[in-house]
Amino acid sequence: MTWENSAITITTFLPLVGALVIMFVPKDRDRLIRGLAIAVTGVALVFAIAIAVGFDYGTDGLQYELNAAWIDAINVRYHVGIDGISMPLYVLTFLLAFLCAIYTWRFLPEPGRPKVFVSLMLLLITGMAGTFISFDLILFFVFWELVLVPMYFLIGIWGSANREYAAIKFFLFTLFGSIFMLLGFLGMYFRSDVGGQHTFDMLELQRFAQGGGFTEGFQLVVFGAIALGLAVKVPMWPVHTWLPDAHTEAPTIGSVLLAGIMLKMGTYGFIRIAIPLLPEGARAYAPWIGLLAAIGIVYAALACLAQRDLKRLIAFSSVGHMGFVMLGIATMTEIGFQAAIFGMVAHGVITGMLFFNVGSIYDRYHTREIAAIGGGMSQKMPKLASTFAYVSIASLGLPGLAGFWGEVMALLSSFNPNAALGLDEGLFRVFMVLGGIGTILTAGYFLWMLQRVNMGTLPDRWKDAPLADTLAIEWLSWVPLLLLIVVLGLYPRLVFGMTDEAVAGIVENLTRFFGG
Amino acid sequence: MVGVLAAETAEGAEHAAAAANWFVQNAWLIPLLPFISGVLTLAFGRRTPGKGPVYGILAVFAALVLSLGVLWSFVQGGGPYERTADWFTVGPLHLEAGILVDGLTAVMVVVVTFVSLMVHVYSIGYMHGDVRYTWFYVVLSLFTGAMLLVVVSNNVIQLLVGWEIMGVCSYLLIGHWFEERTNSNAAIKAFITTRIGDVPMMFGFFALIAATGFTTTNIGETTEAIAHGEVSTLFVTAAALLLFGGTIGKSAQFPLHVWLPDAMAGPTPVSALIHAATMVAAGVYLVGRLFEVFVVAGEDVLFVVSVVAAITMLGAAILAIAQDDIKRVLAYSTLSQLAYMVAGLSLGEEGFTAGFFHLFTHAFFKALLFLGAGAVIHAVHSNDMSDMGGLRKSMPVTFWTMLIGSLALAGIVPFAGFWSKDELLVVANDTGTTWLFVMFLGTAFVTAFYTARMVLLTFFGEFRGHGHPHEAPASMTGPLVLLAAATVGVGVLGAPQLGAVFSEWVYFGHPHEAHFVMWIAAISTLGAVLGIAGGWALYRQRKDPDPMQQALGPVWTVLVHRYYIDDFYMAAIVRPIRDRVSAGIDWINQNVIDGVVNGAALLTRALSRVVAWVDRNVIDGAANAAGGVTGTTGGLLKYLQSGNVQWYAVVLFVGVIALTIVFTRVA
Amino acid sequence: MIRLPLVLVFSALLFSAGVYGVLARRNAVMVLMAIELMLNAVNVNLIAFAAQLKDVGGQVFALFVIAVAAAEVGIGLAIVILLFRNRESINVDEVSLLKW
Amino acid sequence: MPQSIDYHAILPELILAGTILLVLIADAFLPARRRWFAMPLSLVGVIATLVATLTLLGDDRSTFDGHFVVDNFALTFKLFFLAAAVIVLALSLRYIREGGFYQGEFYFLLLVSFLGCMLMPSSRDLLMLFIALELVSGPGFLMAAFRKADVRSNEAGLKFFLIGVLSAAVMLFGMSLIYGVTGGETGLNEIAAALAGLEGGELSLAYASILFVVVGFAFKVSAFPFQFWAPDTYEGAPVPVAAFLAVASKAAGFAGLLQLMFVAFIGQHEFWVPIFVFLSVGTMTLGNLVALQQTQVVRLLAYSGIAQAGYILLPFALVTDDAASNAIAFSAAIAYILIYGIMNLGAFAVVTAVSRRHPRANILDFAGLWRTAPVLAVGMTMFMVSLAGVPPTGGFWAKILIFRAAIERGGDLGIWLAVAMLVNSVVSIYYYFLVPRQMLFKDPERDERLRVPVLVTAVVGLAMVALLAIFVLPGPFADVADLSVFRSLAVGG
Amino acid sequence: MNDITAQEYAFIVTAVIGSISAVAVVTARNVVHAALYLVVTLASVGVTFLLLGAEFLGWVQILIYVGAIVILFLFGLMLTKAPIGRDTLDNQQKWLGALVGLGVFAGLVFLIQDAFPVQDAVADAGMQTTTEMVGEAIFSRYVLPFEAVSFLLLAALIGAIVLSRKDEGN
Repeated sequence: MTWENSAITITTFLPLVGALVIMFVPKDRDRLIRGLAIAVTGVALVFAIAIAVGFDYGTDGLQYELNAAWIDAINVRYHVGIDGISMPLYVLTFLLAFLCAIYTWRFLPEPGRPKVFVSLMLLLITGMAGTFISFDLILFFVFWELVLVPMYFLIGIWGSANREYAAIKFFLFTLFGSIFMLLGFLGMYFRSDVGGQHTFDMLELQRFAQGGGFTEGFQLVVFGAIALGLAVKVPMWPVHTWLPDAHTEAPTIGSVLLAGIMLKMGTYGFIRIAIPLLPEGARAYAPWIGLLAAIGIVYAALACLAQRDLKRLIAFSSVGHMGFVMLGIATMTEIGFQAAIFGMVAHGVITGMLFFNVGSIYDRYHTREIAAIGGGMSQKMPKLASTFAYVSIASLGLPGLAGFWGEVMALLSSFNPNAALGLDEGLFRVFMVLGGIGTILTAGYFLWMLQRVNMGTLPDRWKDAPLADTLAIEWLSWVPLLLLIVVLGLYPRLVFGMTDEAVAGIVENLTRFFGG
Repeated sequence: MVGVLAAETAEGAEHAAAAANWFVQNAWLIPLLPFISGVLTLAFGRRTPGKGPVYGILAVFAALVLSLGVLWSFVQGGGPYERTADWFTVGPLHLEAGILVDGLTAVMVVVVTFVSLMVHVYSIGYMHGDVRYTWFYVVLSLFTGAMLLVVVSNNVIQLLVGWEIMGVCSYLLIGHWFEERTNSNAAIKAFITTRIGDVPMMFGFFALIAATGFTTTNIGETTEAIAHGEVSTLFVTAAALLLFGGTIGKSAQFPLHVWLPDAMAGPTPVSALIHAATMVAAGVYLVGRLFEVFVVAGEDVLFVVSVVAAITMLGAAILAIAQDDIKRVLAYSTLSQLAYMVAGLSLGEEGFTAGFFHLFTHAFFKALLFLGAGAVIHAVHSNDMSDMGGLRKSMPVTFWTMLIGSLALAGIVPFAGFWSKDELLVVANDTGTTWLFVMFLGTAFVTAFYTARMVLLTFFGEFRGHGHPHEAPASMTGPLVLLAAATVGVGVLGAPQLGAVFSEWVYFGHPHEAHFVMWIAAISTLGAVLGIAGGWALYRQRKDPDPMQQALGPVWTVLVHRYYIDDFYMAAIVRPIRDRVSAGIDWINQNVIDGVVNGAALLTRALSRVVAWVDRNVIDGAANAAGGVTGTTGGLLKYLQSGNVQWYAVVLFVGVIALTIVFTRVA
Repeated sequence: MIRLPLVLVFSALLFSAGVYGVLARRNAVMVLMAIELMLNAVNVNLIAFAAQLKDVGGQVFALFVIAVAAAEVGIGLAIVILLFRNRESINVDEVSLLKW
Repeated sequence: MPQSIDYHAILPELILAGTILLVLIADAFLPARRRWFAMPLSLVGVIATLVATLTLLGDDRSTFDGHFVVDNFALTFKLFFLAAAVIVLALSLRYIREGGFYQGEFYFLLLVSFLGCMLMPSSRDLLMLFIALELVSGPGFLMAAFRKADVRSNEAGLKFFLIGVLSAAVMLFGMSLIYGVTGGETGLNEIAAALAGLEGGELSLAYASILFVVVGFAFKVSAFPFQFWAPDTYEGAPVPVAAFLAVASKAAGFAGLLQLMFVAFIGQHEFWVPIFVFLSVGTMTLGNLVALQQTQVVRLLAYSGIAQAGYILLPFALVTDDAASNAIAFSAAIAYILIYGIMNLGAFAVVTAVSRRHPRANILDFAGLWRTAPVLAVGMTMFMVSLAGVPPTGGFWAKILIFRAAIERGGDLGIWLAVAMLVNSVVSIYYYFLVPRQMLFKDPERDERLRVPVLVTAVVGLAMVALLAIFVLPGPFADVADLSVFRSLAVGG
Repeated sequence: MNDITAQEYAFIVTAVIGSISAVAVVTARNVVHAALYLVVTLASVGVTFLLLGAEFLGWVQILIYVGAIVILFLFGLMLTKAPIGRDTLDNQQKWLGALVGLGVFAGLVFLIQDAFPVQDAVADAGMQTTTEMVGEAIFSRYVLPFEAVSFLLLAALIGAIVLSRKDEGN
């Protein structure tokens, strides 16, 4: 086992190990438990960064690859690796994890029990990180499902009033989707024939698909199944309804990780699995994905205008932002995919941060009702208010901040979708226009929200409430994100540079497949 | 890693026609300095003596010096200069960070830095003791930086970045006193309205990029690709119109003009800098920067542009008459003056120089007017001219400077405004667009009229306000004087008699020969004088109600309601979407979409109930029925309870028999 | 000597009678008796075939069936008596505390 | 004809038999307070048997004219039964001690049942299968009624008994006919040979008798429409007994069924495959749908058990002429049975502990369990998740393997069965999460800790670890299942 | 050619008696009568065995059933104070039961007739099996099940005692 082939395995499972260790810590050693969590995630983050630094961005191939036998019975292999597409998401996962751990040092919702909470959180992290490095469908699926259970408990136990409904809804939705996804995977497995053997290996399947291994009819069916599974997770309109509930009820950490990373698993799946492995299906479904994405953008923005609950509003905004990501993917162009990945990262950073903010706001006011807060936050808590404003403005896609590139590039790409796939230009320009309208509405609801929360004068009922401005621990867990927002905005190469080669590879295959 | 993530500082080729001096080569410092000062102010402002203006002022002053240096190179007949550095790559699209410095840029940077500096200084006095004093300077600096960024950008994306940052700064400054709901409303209105224009502009940029096959965003190359690339004329026309959307938004042209008057809710220095001198002019600058697209797009597009401009020009000017709030008077006048510039550009190559010359002069005298108005407001603690009057004694400096500005606005020789307006008229005449010529004249007349009205109501007659107004502090009067001087001076740059050096710096295609036409000058001056005379006649002594009110009758009401355009937008677009449509969507979300899903779940559970019911009532119930056949009442009662093992036995055998019959294929 | 089908029909009749008894009798002991009938039917089959095939296996099988039957009766009666002690009745159709 | 007996082959059974007698005798001499010693005694015996069984690993043995076989198949099941025995014993100790039962007799009966289980997978002879089946059931009837004072328990016994004997009678009738039509054969392989030659009326009679025989085992595995007894009996019987019935006795039934169908009647598959399609789909569907309505955990487990039986029956419906795909189906069934055993035993262990406070063990009684007994709560959640077939648990692989078998079988039938199973799995998720929901999201009505016997905790922990291990490393596990496939299938007989 | 042999006559008579009494067992009004009919049925079965040349089985049948099992039943009846009288002996689904019973009978007869048609069934002399043969078979090939059954009987015995005995506790 060299660092080369074991690095990501170690990094990915580090949190899990941490969770196991923590299980043996007596549960009254509260500080120790939370400290361990910070330590573990911190080390993992360092490793992840080390991996990123050691990565060669010049090629589109897998690196840090490890391909070991796992279940010979059905030829499932433990095939992990990392490429430009996985890299940013992988690093982001550990960054957010670390920050969440720090945040947990002080903030832990009822009913407490840090031991269980932290363990679940760590388990969750391993699961999410794992999905981004799996190159075997079953392995991918296993991580994918692994994420489900801890999140289910995080919402269900530490959530707010209506947590139970939300948890079960979240669980059943995603599970429902993932079952179809699994079906699709099995379908590919049994159709595949690599050296007279079925395989779950993504790369082999991709080669097989490139060779026209899958008939068009088959691809249409399977892509549909897989896309459904992924779309639920993204979530795409109209299977998004679990998200607002889940977010509204989830504890802050849960929301941050959910929005920050888990949603990306879906979009990532499209780029990594659905499209490369099923090009015919991709071509057939692209316009529909684009349509749903465009609808989702406008729809979510409008829905946001109607929200009274701060957290719910931001949850809906996620639907819109992921809409842009999906729009980018639907164009099947290099720019589109790049935009999508950048959008994922940006959304992870920004919306994650937004949920941190809302969490702290809730911590101060003990309500998330915009009306109940009643404005004037800037007067009492200028720091908190201005970070909130800053991140909101980033989220509405202001150039110079992270949120901009994902959106603008997605729209740019939909100006001319991939011609090789014969995607209809006019149609996608309609989507583009819808997206543009979306950006206007987005600005609308965010500014309106700021007006009602930050601006105006503080209502009397809060005059002598103990509303403490941003605390040190909060700064600790936020500053990296706040900086990252502007850094990514001014220097997008940080992400584009990573993903360039890998994306180029995928699109090249796609275009070549259709003789472009 | 490092190779990819660290910017290659390797410069793109320098396209320099003539020797570019040091200032030009390092023009990128000009936008950078204010940005830095902004960050510094944010970081240390509160802790530095004077609470922070110092950074901004120094930075902008430095920028001004650099700008003058840049201008100097063109005075010496320097040519355009471009310099780029790799920024990042997305698929085929290669983005560069870069500067493009030509005459237009040079003039713009000077204007921006100069006015900005004035405003920075002025605000020391005006904003003194404000709750968010330091924050104000932060945003002011950021804005200046953004504006300069737009001006020096050599590619559309970079330009877009600066453009939007300006928007946000404007939003923040309009809403500076956000405790007042009207202010925050105005801020949002401004941002959203301009954004409505920006989105089409963005699509326009996309069109430019697409024309190059998604390879570059460089302004020169994209416009080149549009002009001589293989793109349909329709494509070009569409692109041009989309781009013009940006102008309509930022330069507050009809129908997106509604935000500018409300934007006066912001502090007056902001109005002066952003909503009079610079940002609103960015729209015009955009058209100029991408002028080739419009030229290629041809007459039709330019005609559309001119129509929009014409409507705004006159409409706004007329509205200015009916305003009581002094800042709103200036705001509407700004609208119509911006329309002048746009109209000028719409006249094609000849109009190019004239339009920008007007932009140039207007920046100075309009800033002057606003700052003057600010001084007045500062003194009487009210925006309404009904609370002013007779201030010429109590605040002489303000009076005289504002008078100069007003005369310039009215277009009286020898002040700046005269020369630029005159240019426009000449061009209109040369190009034979008579109708526009007439519009110019008419507007000029109205302008003179409301300007006179404003001055008279403010400085003449009796003081109608409360307290004892007195002259503003030096930090405020100083800039006034400087701007007044500029207003007097800059005119000469465009005066044909003096060789109109301006047209050697700023031109499209070949330098345009500015010439003086006596009769036109006469007519325009006549119009101006008439206007002033009318004003004098009506407003020498203030009467209540406003004499125009009786004169116009119902029309006045229309004017007071700004032609009902705002109301229409509010009632027909904003409220429905914000309140009703969104609520509807939310309802659908909860009851339809979510309903379907929950419905499916319910269905399953219902099915399970059915089956359980069957278990209970059919399997066992059949037993009850069997019981019913020979039913003794007791028997019935007994059988109503389930779980009867013998019934299980029956099912067992029936099962066996059924299976046998079904599956045993008896030969 | 005896033709196989006749014997088989006899056993079939025993079996069916048993089935009826199991389904129709309320008294648990009677149900047990019915079951005995069915088991006997089985034995008749076995013996008949054994005779037909001249194979001893059938008889052995039958022997085991008898033994098992005896065991079953013992178990059954024990349960019945236990039930009777707890609820003064052994009517099978009243045994229905446990239900869906 | 008289030949030497391979005593090594039957050594485990002999040891177990010895233990049984020992327990019986010891019980007679133990003072009342010490009666529970019967349990450790039985435990020792079982473990000894386990050791003896392990010594048999590797080589195939057969004795009594090949009517008693010890092959991988048999060994896998025997080891499974013995492990189950250990666990059930562990669960029983306190329960039986505190429940005021006849301890010695209880363990005696339990062991006798397990003796039957042990014989089942080795029996390659109708008669022996019959005896083994009775040996499993007989004591079962008695144990079901073992809560003497409780009428419910009595009822449980009676229902179980009546249905059991009835189906046994039907089965016997079938066996007798088979004996006849095959010309006096009782050995499974001989039967297979003999059946191959039949046609016409005799064939249809053979078909009928196959059906009758299936009925006997269908009862044992509580397949629809012979499942009625299960919920009532599980509810009424002592919880450890329910555990035994749900796992060991059911597995024994499947062991017998596997041998009958894949050895004796394999030639007639085109006749009985439709039957199993019916049994499988019917069973899983009914089990799942009715389970949705349950309020008592034991009944819930009973119906879940029925549904699971449906899944296990599915491979039978996949049999074709293709030996390879048959082998896959076969090993899938075995794998599922083993995993099913682990998760169910775990679940019953939890119920045993909870029933000490809440005898009826309603789902609502589990409210807030994670406060009063965290380990149990986590464990139960795990088992439920596993039963639902959701990662990260062994249950996931169990389902995948069956699924794979269905797909490998291919054809419309394979696909449709796969879909049926999938739909059922989805439905089942709902009720499987009723229990975790109570345990984790609700508050207990009184917040005092639940005293959990050490052995029970151990069992729960063990089961959890096992399920996780299987999930992470299904490889070796799948291999075991593959090895257990009959040679006859493996070589394509 | 099928000539009815003496045994066959005897069998038919026995079978008829047995059948009638069998039906009587499951229809009798009186439990004790039912028990007695059962004796007759079982006896006739035993006779059938003898006629089929299975001496040992025949006697076992008669001894164990008639001698032991029926006695058990009678005890059971007495211990449970079985009521006398028609209405309480049958449950409400007896017609259904009858239907099922007839169905089973018809089905079986059809199958049997289909498999072993009476007309071409030959009546040859069955072999006389001696007790030794049976015993030999049991103790060689069937010794394992034999032991198993003994355990079953033991279990039944013990269990029966445990269950049916009155214990002081409850």
